[in-house]
Amino acid sequence: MATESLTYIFINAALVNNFVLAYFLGICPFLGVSGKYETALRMGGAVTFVMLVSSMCAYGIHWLLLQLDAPYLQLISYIVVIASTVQLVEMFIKKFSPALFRALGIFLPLITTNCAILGLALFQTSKGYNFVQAIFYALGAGVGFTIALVIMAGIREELDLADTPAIVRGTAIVLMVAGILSLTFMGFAGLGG
Amino acid sequence: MEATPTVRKTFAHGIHPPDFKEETRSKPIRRFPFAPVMIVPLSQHIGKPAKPVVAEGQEVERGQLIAEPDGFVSVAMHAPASGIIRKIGLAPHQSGRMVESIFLQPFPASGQQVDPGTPCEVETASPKEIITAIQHAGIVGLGGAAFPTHVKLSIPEDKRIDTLIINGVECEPYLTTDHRVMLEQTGDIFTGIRYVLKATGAKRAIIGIEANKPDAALKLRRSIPEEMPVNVELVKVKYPQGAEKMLITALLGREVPSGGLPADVHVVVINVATAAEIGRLLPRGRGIIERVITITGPAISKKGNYLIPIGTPLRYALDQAGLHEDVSEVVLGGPMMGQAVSSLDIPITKGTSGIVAFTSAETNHRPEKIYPCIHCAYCVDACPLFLNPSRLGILAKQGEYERMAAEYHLMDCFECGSCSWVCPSNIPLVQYFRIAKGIIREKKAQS
Amino acid sequence: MNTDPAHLSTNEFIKGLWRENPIFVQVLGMCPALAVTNSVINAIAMGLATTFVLIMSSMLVSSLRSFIPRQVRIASYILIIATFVTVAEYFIQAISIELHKNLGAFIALIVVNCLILGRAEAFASKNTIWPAFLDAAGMGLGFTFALICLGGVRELIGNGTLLGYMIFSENYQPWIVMILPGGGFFSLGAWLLLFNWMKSRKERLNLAAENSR
Amino acid sequence: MNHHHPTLNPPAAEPPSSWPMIRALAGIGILCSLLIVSTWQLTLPTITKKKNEYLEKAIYQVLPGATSKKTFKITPDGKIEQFEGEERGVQRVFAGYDDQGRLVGLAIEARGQGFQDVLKILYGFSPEKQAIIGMRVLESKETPGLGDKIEKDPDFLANFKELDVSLDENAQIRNPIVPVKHGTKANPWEIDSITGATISSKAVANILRENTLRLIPVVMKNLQAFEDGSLAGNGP
Amino acid sequence: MSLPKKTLEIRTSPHLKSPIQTDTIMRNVVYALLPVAAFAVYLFGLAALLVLLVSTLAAVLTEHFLCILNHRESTIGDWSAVITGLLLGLTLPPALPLWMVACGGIIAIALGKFMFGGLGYNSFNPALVGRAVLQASFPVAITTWYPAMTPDRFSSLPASSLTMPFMKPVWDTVTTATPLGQMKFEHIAAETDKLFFGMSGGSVGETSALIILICGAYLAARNMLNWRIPVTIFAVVAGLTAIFHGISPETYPTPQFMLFSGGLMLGAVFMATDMVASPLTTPGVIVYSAVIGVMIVVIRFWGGLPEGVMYAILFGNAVSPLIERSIQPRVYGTTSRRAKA
Repeated sequence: MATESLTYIFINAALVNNFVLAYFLGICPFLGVSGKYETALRMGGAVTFVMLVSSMCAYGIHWLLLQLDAPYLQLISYIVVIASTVQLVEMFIKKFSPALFRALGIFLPLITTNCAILGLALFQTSKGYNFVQAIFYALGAGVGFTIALVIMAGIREELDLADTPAIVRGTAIVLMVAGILSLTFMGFAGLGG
Repeated sequence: MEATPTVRKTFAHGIHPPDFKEETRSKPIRRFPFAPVMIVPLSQHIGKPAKPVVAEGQEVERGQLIAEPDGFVSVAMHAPASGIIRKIGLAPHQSGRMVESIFLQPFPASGQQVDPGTPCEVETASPKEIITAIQHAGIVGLGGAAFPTHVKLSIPEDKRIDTLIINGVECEPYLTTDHRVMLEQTGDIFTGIRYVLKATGAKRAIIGIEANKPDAALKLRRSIPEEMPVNVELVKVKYPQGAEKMLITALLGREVPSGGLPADVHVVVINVATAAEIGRLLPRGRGIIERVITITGPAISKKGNYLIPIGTPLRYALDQAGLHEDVSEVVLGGPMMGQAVSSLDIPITKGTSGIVAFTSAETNHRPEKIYPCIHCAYCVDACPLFLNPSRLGILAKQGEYERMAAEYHLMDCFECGSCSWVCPSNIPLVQYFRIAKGIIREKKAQS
Repeated sequence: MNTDPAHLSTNEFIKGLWRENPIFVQVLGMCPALAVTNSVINAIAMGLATTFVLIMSSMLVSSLRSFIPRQVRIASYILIIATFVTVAEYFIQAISIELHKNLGAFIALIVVNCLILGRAEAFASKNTIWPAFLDAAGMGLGFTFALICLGGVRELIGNGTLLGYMIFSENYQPWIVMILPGGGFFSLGAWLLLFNWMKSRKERLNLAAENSR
Repeated sequence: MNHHHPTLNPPAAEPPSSWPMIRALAGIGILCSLLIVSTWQLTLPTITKKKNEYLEKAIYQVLPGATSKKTFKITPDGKIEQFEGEERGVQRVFAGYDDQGRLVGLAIEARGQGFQDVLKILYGFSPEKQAIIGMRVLESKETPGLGDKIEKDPDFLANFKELDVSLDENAQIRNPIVPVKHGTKANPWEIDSITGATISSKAVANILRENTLRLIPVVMKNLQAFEDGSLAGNGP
Repeated sequence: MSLPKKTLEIRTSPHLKSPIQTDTIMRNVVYALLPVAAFAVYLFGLAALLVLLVSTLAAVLTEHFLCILNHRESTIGDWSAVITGLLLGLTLPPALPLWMVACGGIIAIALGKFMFGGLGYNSFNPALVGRAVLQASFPVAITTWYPAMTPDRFSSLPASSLTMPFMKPVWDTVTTATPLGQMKFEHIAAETDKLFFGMSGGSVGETSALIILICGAYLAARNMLNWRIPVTIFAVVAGLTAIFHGISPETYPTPQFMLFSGGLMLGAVFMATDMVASPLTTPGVIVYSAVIGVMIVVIRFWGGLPEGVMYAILFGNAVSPLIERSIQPRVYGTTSRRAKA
């Protein structure tokens, strides 16, 4: 059983070991959806939400697999459950909040292949978090993802107006900025203990 | 001198450029001789050009109506001198385009007498009559914008005016015309105010004067006719204090809504020289034929304030004032918002408040190199409308005109030039904004 | 145009190595490219594991392509990929616990590597087994190659070694930043810069050649 | 950005018949399960063996002289029980025995917060010397080249050759372990930290202090259980 | 009638221009940094002088060559590269091997500035980017402090300064701890007056609060530095520290100590105020500075590192566009802060 406090888990997942900037999880949406602030914010919200839901599901599956003594099914069941969760969430939102669906709609399918979600499920299992801890972990990871995404979007909106040299335009400069951000987030090391 | 307490009234932001007024502020207004040929453009105001009522070859008296207003937003024109109409045709204009103008050749011995017209008495005339009289006197805003004054004074039914502000700020560097008008045409100003108060129904008038003209303020204060609800208020020396919106905020603490008019906050603002002109012309039933202009700048040897007949070619005026050989730039109006001219063959119009001529010594010294915006925020701290010129400039450079208007209130900018003046990177912000506004207006017109 | 089948198959293979390199050109599968490239050995292991999964799942997808209805194809692909990833994971664990520890969860995360699903969807589902194999092998090796490029730079500068062998002197002062996350971003960024530069140079040369023609 | 996500667009509107779908998914499901289970069966023995070797290597490293081991767990109420395998949330203690089957010492797992993330270490405790006689980092994400010195720095590892954790008359630790500035170690219970990796080395010290304060008294009280473990002859 | 002989210039209004130019501002920042640098040289001798020279030279040359490489006009004339170089030098420990200093200068300009499009577009303070990369690369070298006021500081160099590239530096036996390090790891607080006048170990230029404040005041008086940034940072740091010190004087240092120790003075006065990387509007600037202040306190009190000014400012730079976009000035004549026509 992991004994970390909930604050520690949250801060660690959000800042110290930021999913994007320290674990490189969710790089695809980080590169792809960080062009505009509004989109980034929505994507962050969608990911956080799905993270929460799939973290709970993963907790349940893990428990079930322990009962069945079938650890080898972990990966395959996680991915299947995450994919179906995303589908369900999509249908659910579509039905109950069309406005939210319009805001998040196009991002939801993309989240299936977002490695941050699967990574979260795998990490939470290997860290042995209990249910509440897992929820805080998911929340921290989601918030951290959103922070990174939104900061990047802010900087990229500025860069769009900048006089950047031709060869750095595109992914190259985003990666360089991500590198600087990653160094910046190193300042959070040791927090929350 | 009256003890003036610390002047506090002002607006937020703004800049403090050097004023260069020292050389002309004590020069009394002097009259100018007639030029050999005068060119009276039919469009000296914002709005529709006037319609000529004279024919080529016709002789006219000084002050005689030569063109009448064509529609509501249009004003009359009067002959600046007695002479003969040589031609009605295209002539170069300040705007850079050729515009329909009346060419008048004054008689060699043309006198200064002016044809008397039908007076408009302030006591008997109705507000409507006053406004029509102002239109037919050809009066426009003499501060530089040349907006027909009668249009400004025609308050819509649903608006109520409580205060008339007389703008005697004259915040543009170099210019001292309003200063001299306040000192020398004090009586006319009060007469004019009386007309305007009646025309607009305002209960009181405030004359706003920048604190660097204490003599004018004193003179005006002492000359307030008895029982006239007029106040003279000093405002801080700061550019662009003379902008309508800024003056209203400084004096009354009201903010004209974005996209709105002073009437929306129950105010009408007219320039002090315009008021003087109304006060001088209406009781005599005359039209506007001359105006006070400061001719100054390093390239002028006889700097001063001159009463110049409208239609006098710039070249003639500058020649009279002693133009330096090495002149490199001539600006009509003040140096902050005025316009540089490419040709000296254009005539002086009703809107010309000053002529500033620079020699190449100054223009060569002006910084040319444009650095990238360093986000110093000088422009943000300067913009009297609290716009974000830095951001607007960056967007303009990328051609994001729609965003400029939609997100950053581009259309509110009145091009006071404060941002360009302070910009340490010499970014021609105002020019960018002018272009952007033009493009947006065009797009709007198309759709 | 050369329509010789042999040439075509070579083309399927070669394109992934360079012209359509998954990382440097298509910018796919960035997570593992950044996460496990702090040493060459990790990069190779990750690259080969991915290649294995890519080849196996591509071949399976290709052979089952008429059996899988369109509606459930993505779900089927994910199932297949996840299976081979699990297989790969157990094999790696059996080979070396240390290596498995170093790669951590990133082995499992091969499942969500867009490259694999992308190839299954874009190529394997539309081609027969042999081209699908060539395509997967080319892409996989291209991916491995890119990972080695990254890992090489990062290990060399960040640790002074290559595959664990000291390259510089004992006294080399390593740039630790290169094996930190930040260094991952920087080195991938730098490689992309290099590719951009080569691309723009080529375009310039082509343009010059066309103009002189 | 040329960034292609696999297209997840809905297929063209054709009347879906569910049988082929079910057939396909079921078929693939069966195929996949077969593949996974057979791999699992194939690799499990090797993996278990390797894992065990890995753990044993660590245990023998922190308990020099030990050649066989036995796993125990400490229950939350302070009881010692024999235990095999791995379970979450269990405080494992490995007893190491020499060739003659005598208890060399106990290898105890400890974890706590490091600089970047949770640190997991294994330390060897000798009941005879009432001291820590070895330490090994099992899991760490400390900064490479800096924090990871706690795994490599010989001066630092020398701290754990004989680190005093002796008990006083109340069967509590007399001098809790404390980290001190590099080069100022004066007492056997102090840990000389690493210059440039102060934080990580202090984290190790803190984890050890916290863990020893809690467990050493328990372990010492139940020493017999561990010694008996060897007599029972249930080798490695 | 006299005719002007040449054609008239037609420029758009305004036809007057304030005399302050970008290079004027930059040059004045350099002037303001010179006393700080001079005092650093007085404290640390030749070593500091070389660090400053090398970092400045590296920054300026990198800027020059990158411009040439990119077929642009060289921009070293705007003095901004000099500032970056000087600032970087001032944040480094005096005995840092000079080749590392040079690398820092190159990285600062290439990665921190040129990549973003040069002056005016750098999202982060370039000097701090250089320093952050150095810190992450050579964590030991960059936290090995050399004592101030050694008697032979003008006649000899620390052994590490001239280490060759690719070699491990040989450190002098006399190294020292920074007041912040002592506070964090040993709970020893240095005396405030010593900190204030700068007679303690630390980076080249992060020592004398007094001189930094005077130089900052000069710039602020000339309106070339937004005084609100340092003042807000000081207020936030002092305020938070006072609260925590009040609650537990044992654990937390005094506000004075926090203000005058480490890189806070240099960072708050010269780095956080980087015009390009900070917001434009006054409310934005206040939020930005508060973020930096809070983060300094958080890192120093609860983080793993003794000093967090660099990270705090970089973080502030990173969120600056977000602050900027959410806090736009209220436009005259409108009630909404954000314009949506």
